[in-house]
Amino acid sequence: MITPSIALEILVTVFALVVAPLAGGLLFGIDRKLTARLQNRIGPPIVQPFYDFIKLWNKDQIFANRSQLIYVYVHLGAAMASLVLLVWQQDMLVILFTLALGGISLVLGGFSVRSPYSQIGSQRELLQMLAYEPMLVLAAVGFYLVTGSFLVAAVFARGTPLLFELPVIALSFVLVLGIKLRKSPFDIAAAGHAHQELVRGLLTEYSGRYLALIEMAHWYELLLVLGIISLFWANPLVVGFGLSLLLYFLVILIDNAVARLTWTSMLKITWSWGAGLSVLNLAAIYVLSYLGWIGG
Amino acid sequence: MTTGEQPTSALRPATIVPPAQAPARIENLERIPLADLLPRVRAMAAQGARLVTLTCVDMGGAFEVLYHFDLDLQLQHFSAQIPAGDKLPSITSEYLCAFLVENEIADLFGLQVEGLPVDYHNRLMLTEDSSDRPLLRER
Amino acid sequence: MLMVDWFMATTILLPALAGFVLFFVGQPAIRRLTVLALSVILIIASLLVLQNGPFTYSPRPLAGVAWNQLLVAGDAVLVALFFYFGWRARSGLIVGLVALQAALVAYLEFALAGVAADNAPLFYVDHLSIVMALVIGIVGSAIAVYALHYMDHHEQHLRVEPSRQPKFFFSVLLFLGAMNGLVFANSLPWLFFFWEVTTLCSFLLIGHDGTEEAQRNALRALWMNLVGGVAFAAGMILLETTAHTLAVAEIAAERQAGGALLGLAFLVVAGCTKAAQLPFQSWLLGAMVAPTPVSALLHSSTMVKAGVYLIIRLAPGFEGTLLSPLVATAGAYTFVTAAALAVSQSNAKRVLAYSTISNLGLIIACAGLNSALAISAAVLLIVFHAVSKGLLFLGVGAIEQYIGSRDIEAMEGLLRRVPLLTAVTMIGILTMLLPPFGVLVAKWAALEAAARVPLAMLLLVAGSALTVVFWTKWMGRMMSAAPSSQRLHVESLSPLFSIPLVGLAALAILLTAALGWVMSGLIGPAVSDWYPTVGLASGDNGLVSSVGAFPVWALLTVLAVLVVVALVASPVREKSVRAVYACGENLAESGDTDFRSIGDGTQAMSLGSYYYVGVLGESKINRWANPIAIALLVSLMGVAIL
Amino acid sequence: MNIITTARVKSPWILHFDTGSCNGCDIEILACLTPLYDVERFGMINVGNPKHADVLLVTGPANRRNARVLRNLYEQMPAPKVVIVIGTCGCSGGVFHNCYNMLGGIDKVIPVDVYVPGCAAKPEAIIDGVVLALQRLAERSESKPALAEALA
Amino acid sequence: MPNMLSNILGNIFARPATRAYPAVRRPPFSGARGHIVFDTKSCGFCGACSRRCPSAAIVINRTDKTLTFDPFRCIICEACVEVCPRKSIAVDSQYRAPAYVKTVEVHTLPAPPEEAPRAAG
Amino acid sequence: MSARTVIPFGPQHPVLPEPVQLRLTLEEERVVEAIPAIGYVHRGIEKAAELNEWVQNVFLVERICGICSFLHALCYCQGIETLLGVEPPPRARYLRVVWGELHRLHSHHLWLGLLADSFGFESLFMQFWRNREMIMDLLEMTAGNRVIVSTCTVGGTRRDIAQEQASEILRTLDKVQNELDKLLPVISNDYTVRSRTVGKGVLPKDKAIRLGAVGPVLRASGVAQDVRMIGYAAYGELGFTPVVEQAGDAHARLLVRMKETYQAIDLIRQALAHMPEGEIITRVRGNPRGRTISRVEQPRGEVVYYLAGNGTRNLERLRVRTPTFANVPALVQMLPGCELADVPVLVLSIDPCISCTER
Ligand code: NFV
Ligand code: SF4
Ligand code: SF4
Ligand code: SF4
Repeated sequence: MITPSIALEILVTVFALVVAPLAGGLLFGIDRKLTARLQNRIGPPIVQPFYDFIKLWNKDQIFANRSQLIYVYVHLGAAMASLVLLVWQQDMLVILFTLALGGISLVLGGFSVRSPYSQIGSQRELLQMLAYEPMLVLAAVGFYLVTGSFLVAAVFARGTPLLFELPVIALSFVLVLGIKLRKSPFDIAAAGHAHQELVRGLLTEYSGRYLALIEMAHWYELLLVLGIISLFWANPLVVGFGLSLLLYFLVILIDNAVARLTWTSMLKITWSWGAGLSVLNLAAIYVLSYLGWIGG
Repeated sequence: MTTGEQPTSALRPATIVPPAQAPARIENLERIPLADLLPRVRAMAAQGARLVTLTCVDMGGAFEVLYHFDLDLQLQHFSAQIPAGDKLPSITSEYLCAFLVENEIADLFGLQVEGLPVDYHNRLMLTEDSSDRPLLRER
Repeated sequence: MLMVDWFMATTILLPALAGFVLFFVGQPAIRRLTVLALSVILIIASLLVLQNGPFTYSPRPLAGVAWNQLLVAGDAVLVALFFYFGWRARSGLIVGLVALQAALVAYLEFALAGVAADNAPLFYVDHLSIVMALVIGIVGSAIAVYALHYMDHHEQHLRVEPSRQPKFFFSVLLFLGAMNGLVFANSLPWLFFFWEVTTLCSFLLIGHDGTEEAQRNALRALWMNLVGGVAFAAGMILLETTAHTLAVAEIAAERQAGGALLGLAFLVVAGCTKAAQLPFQSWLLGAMVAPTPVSALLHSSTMVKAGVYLIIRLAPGFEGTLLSPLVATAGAYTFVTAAALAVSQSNAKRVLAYSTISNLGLIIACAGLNSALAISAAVLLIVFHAVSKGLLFLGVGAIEQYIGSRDIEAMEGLLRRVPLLTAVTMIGILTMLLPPFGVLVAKWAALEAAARVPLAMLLLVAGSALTVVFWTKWMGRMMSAAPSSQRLHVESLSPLFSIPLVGLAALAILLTAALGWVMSGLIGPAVSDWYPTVGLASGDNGLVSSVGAFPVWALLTVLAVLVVVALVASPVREKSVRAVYACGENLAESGDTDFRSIGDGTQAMSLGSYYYVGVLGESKINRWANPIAIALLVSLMGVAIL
Repeated sequence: MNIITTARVKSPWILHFDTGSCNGCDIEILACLTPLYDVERFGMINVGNPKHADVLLVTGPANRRNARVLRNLYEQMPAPKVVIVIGTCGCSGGVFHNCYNMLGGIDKVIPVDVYVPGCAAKPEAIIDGVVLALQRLAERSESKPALAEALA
Repeated sequence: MPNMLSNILGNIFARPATRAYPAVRRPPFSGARGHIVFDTKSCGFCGACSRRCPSAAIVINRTDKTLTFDPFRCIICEACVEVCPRKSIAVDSQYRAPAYVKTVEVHTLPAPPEEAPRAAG
Repeated sequence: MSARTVIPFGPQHPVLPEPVQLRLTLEEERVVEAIPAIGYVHRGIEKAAELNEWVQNVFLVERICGICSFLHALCYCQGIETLLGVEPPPRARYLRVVWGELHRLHSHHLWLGLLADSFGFESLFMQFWRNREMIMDLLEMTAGNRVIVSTCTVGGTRRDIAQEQASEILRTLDKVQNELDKLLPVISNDYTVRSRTVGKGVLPKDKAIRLGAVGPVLRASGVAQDVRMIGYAAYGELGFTPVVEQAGDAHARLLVRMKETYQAIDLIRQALAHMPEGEIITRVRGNPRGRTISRVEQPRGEVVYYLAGNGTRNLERLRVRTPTFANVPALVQMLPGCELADVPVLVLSIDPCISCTER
């Protein structure tokens, strides 16, 4: 039986699945334009990512072996699924797990070809996951501490924005976003620009259609992370969107103002400044709610 | 298509200089027997000289190998002669950096070098279908 | 209706008896038949008890001799054996520990008359016991069957003459019986007896190959487990003197305090030794010298679970005390540290060992978190970990017999060489690693349960991240393959290998698909026996907790669809396959990864995996990890006294 | 132009390879990527990986050892692809016509679509060359048989 | 980071440095070495240019009075310009346009130059 | 311990502007051995120089490298001038300094950008290359070509710099210096730049000399050696002190080149200020005889030409030892022990020019 509420749910889901890549692609287009302007040049048109996508989709399909390709689909599928879960206001941890599923899948894809650059890229991608996963889970715990539930729905049910209680955790998303978007200083596994020791890291052995699919997964992931950031100001959600865009532009700015660091620095910085400060934020909430100053 | 003006260069020189009478020569060049090579090189190393490079010249039937050193921008050269077919002793024990130029000499002149730490087996610069020993004079 | 007498006899005595028979009858055919038959019987029995549900049981005296007197005799035999082993090895430590343990037990049995005084049933089979019985029956049987083929090959390879398999299967079957006894026992002294029998079996099996290293490691396992035995005995004395009962069900039924709480702390420490928690991890790593079925059966899926089983059993007894968060922290600590240590290992069995220790830590952490949700997570983990880890050990053992190495580095590109074995091993890893498989569901529940215990939660977060690293890079290693459009050539396996392997692999996936039933039929009742709620219930799309929801089926469906789409959408054409990028210096058009290098020579590309030994190596971590672990255990005791 | 052709023309990802040039043309290619010429305006980026590239920019007069590398890279590029030779020496050997280790022009090694003469070729000339190559790409893309051939 | 930030933020508000080529074309510098042009009317086919040319881009046939010039070999070094006794060679500041095929210029007396396709290679 | 990784780094690799291979042996990400395989750009110019007439060779040696081409021509011409016994007119010597330093300026800009790119600092790369275009315009304005200016010839220069051109140069240099001032703090102080370069690829002074390092690599290790000190062209009259740094690491090499851009600007200003009026070329007759060594300080260090003539139109032997050829051994010694991520930084830190190296 399709009840109106299920119909609405389906509608929203389809909408999200269609709009997210469009918005994600556009945001990447804006990123490229903005980056160009920061570098004192004109840059590509904002719709450039879509040209790239269509072109890649229509290239001759070449690959090294078949298992390599399965992981691309799982990567994309997981990114889409996690976004759907977010739209359905599901469990934060499950959303992150699903995102991790996609991440692991991409890593496995890199490993599945006996190619130095893709394998080293995969090893480094694992380190990147090691760097950002804890911050994400801590954010989920933060949501829980404030709302009493891991469900995203609980965030919306709450009147006051989470940002007030979780300012540091919100800020830690600059690091998460930077790593996820493969931006300097942490673009160590597969730099957005090819001039890296790893060529394109774990993407080296992918081409054409598969590269396009990975790119699309990237768009979904961008939207997902921006969506999570928006939760810090869920009512009204537009403010949250604004917040997420703010962080997005901050990440682009940082990308252009720093060199790439190495994986050791990345782990040091993310675990100390990212996870460490997030923990302090959580600790503050413990104390405050213990003192009865905030409800939790 | 726009047609540019004539270049602004001054192509017509004013003074004409006659060619020099005596052939130019290299200063501080010392001919040494091959047996003295390593001791002399060692002595240069002990003085803290920098090895500039080696130059090999095909003299027809024999090679002249020049060793160029630099000490505070002063050049010092040794010249050793080696009959074709003989092996040139490597100086990499004193100057590791010579491995590159020694391999190159082996490659381009076919002069075998003895004691190379990394031997490219005549494939430093050249490859299968390159011409063989290209820097030999045509006789 | 279950015939309880027969049931107990088949599950506890029959395996032991069969073991004795095999000890004396050397014919391989009889061995095979016995083991196969016993496996079927054990599986059926465990399914029957599942259908039957909980019961209590106290056996009638055997030919006029009270069972309690038999117990004393049994304990005496064990002490004698341990003493003999210690004396033979000239190990003062072992002799001393045996003496201490004997004294404690004697004090308990004779001075306190702790055994006789109890009128509580000897056996108390509740839902948790049933879960354990299923694990022992199904996973244990699969491993025993696998061992039949494995040991033949093993002895051929080592040129063992005459066969020592009678001894081997004696220990294995004896162990299965003891394990069942252990999970059914209500009386702590009885539980202790079975506990010590498993120690004995473990000792015998670790030393089975008779090499010097095997002997040494067996002795290490023995003394460490004896430390646990001493703690166990001391705990019993404390409980007897303060709580005046040694019946598990009674101890767990109310919150303990004072000396009884200290007694529980001692039992928790005993559990930690059996579960090889830090700082006792070294015996389990040493145990990896044993033939792989031993590692699978004793040292990952069942025996070490006895330790966590005991703690979960007793957890309601210390719910709400300070002991709870400390146990949680200690468990979480082992979880993260062992995961970190696993990253630096290239020996596959050691990775599995550390991962086992790590997961046991997680289970103990859950027991410490001590809420319905946490206990659900713990029991879920027991089940799923047993299946996946058993599978992994069997896979690695079989791989080792194929390629002659258990080094992960040597497993590069294994998927092409032995696809079936690699595939089942990869299923083992995937079910340990990826959502929405059971292990991950349990982790999710554990994290949600831990969110209120700050330190434990932090450790769990870090540990989960590290876990991803070592599994993924191992799996990557096995898949890493040079370009090729050739179809995989599946190797042929003995059915004694393929049935347990494929069976467990299927089970690992099916159990996740059937998670709703697993939760409501198995785990829920085991939790609600002791806690007011279940913690986790099955909802529309998956499992629902009080603070979250995990849409298991939705995700499982998505995953299945994706794999199918990928397979359908990517046809491999010969000409689509290209060599890997080698900076333009590929030698072959495809097929291998050699490249041209120095002097136009051919250079084989070689790719090593990462182990971060400089940061995460054993020598680096143990230096600080063991002292911290000891401090944690000491504080466990301390807080119980407070 | 249909949408696929448009996308192809608007997203030429380049691979630059030097088979023995003097660097002169290479730095001019690099200059094209930098703010003053900024070919990213046309969607061009330097991907540095043959598997991702659509346009191969070659400089230099085909060194003997490097010829095999060039061939390998060309093969690793998925169709449709175009090859542009930048600089006189890549067109014909140029000033290196009598060097023993040179094959002459790039067209002795792989098929070439566009020749950009100049020593060094100016950035503007390089852009012109790319435009020319993209025209050819568009023609091929629009005509099905030609594309099928290119893809085969 | 702060040091670079001031640079890039400055750029955001500045006009891009990009020259909008090909929409806007800068006139070549005077004296730019674009390409070589021949004035065959004055040429004496003496061959001086051909002998001096470092890349052998000019071939003179004194008997049929042809000058064959290969623009895809010429490195625009101006050596021929300097050496020509009759000033028959000049440099144009516009660079030579790219092409799909390589052609050579054949100059004869008195016919105007024609472009002929080259044999491959 | 894990298995070692042996991989090709090059010949084609996005961080390598030119084809060259390093066969890297890694333990995880640590480099344990790096052996170069070259010969991807070897053309055979030394032989071609024997086949060509010596007058034509100016155009050939210029194309040993498009980045440092003027200075190759200069070194060649100075050598031939010695063989012929010719002195170029004073103005030509000053003009040579101007073009030479313009080359150093654009070459260093180019390199500073590439180094920034090697550690993933894209926007810094873009800024240096944007600024470099001002210098390229100066070259095109004065010489008629952006790359390969072809202004040096035996006996003098082929073009002059007119007064208005000179003032345009000065105006542009002010702008260039202004832009450099903005980027200097990034180079010397930025946390990320420092963390990628400080302490990386340390080359102690004695090792630098023993390995035959030259140019900025040598000077960054504390050796005050610069061929310009011997005073060829007009350097003797301009007064010259080399830029030296002590640390010997990648950052020191970065600083040396950064400071040399300022030095180059200063030298051009001086040369334009003191340039005498007069002829720019001395006509020469006859053919070179005998042999000589000619040295010039290239952007990357000392280039050495050995020239031998026998009185005919063809040289007997021309040997070119370029600075990168001399710096490669130092690089090979620097790499072991570094991280894979440092490989591009260290490789670029010697400012490798393969086309020079292989000729
Ligand atoms: N000679 C010369 Fe060089 C070199 N190496 C100079 O700076 O660049 Ni192409
Ligand atoms: S065409 Fe000229 S500038 Fe370009 S690479 Fe060849 S020689 Fe160098
Ligand atoms: S040098 Fe001048 S006159 Fe002589 S052939 Fe050449 S163009 Fe004609
Ligand atoms: S400009 Fe130079 S290359 Fe061109 S034809 Fe004249 S001499 Fe030859």
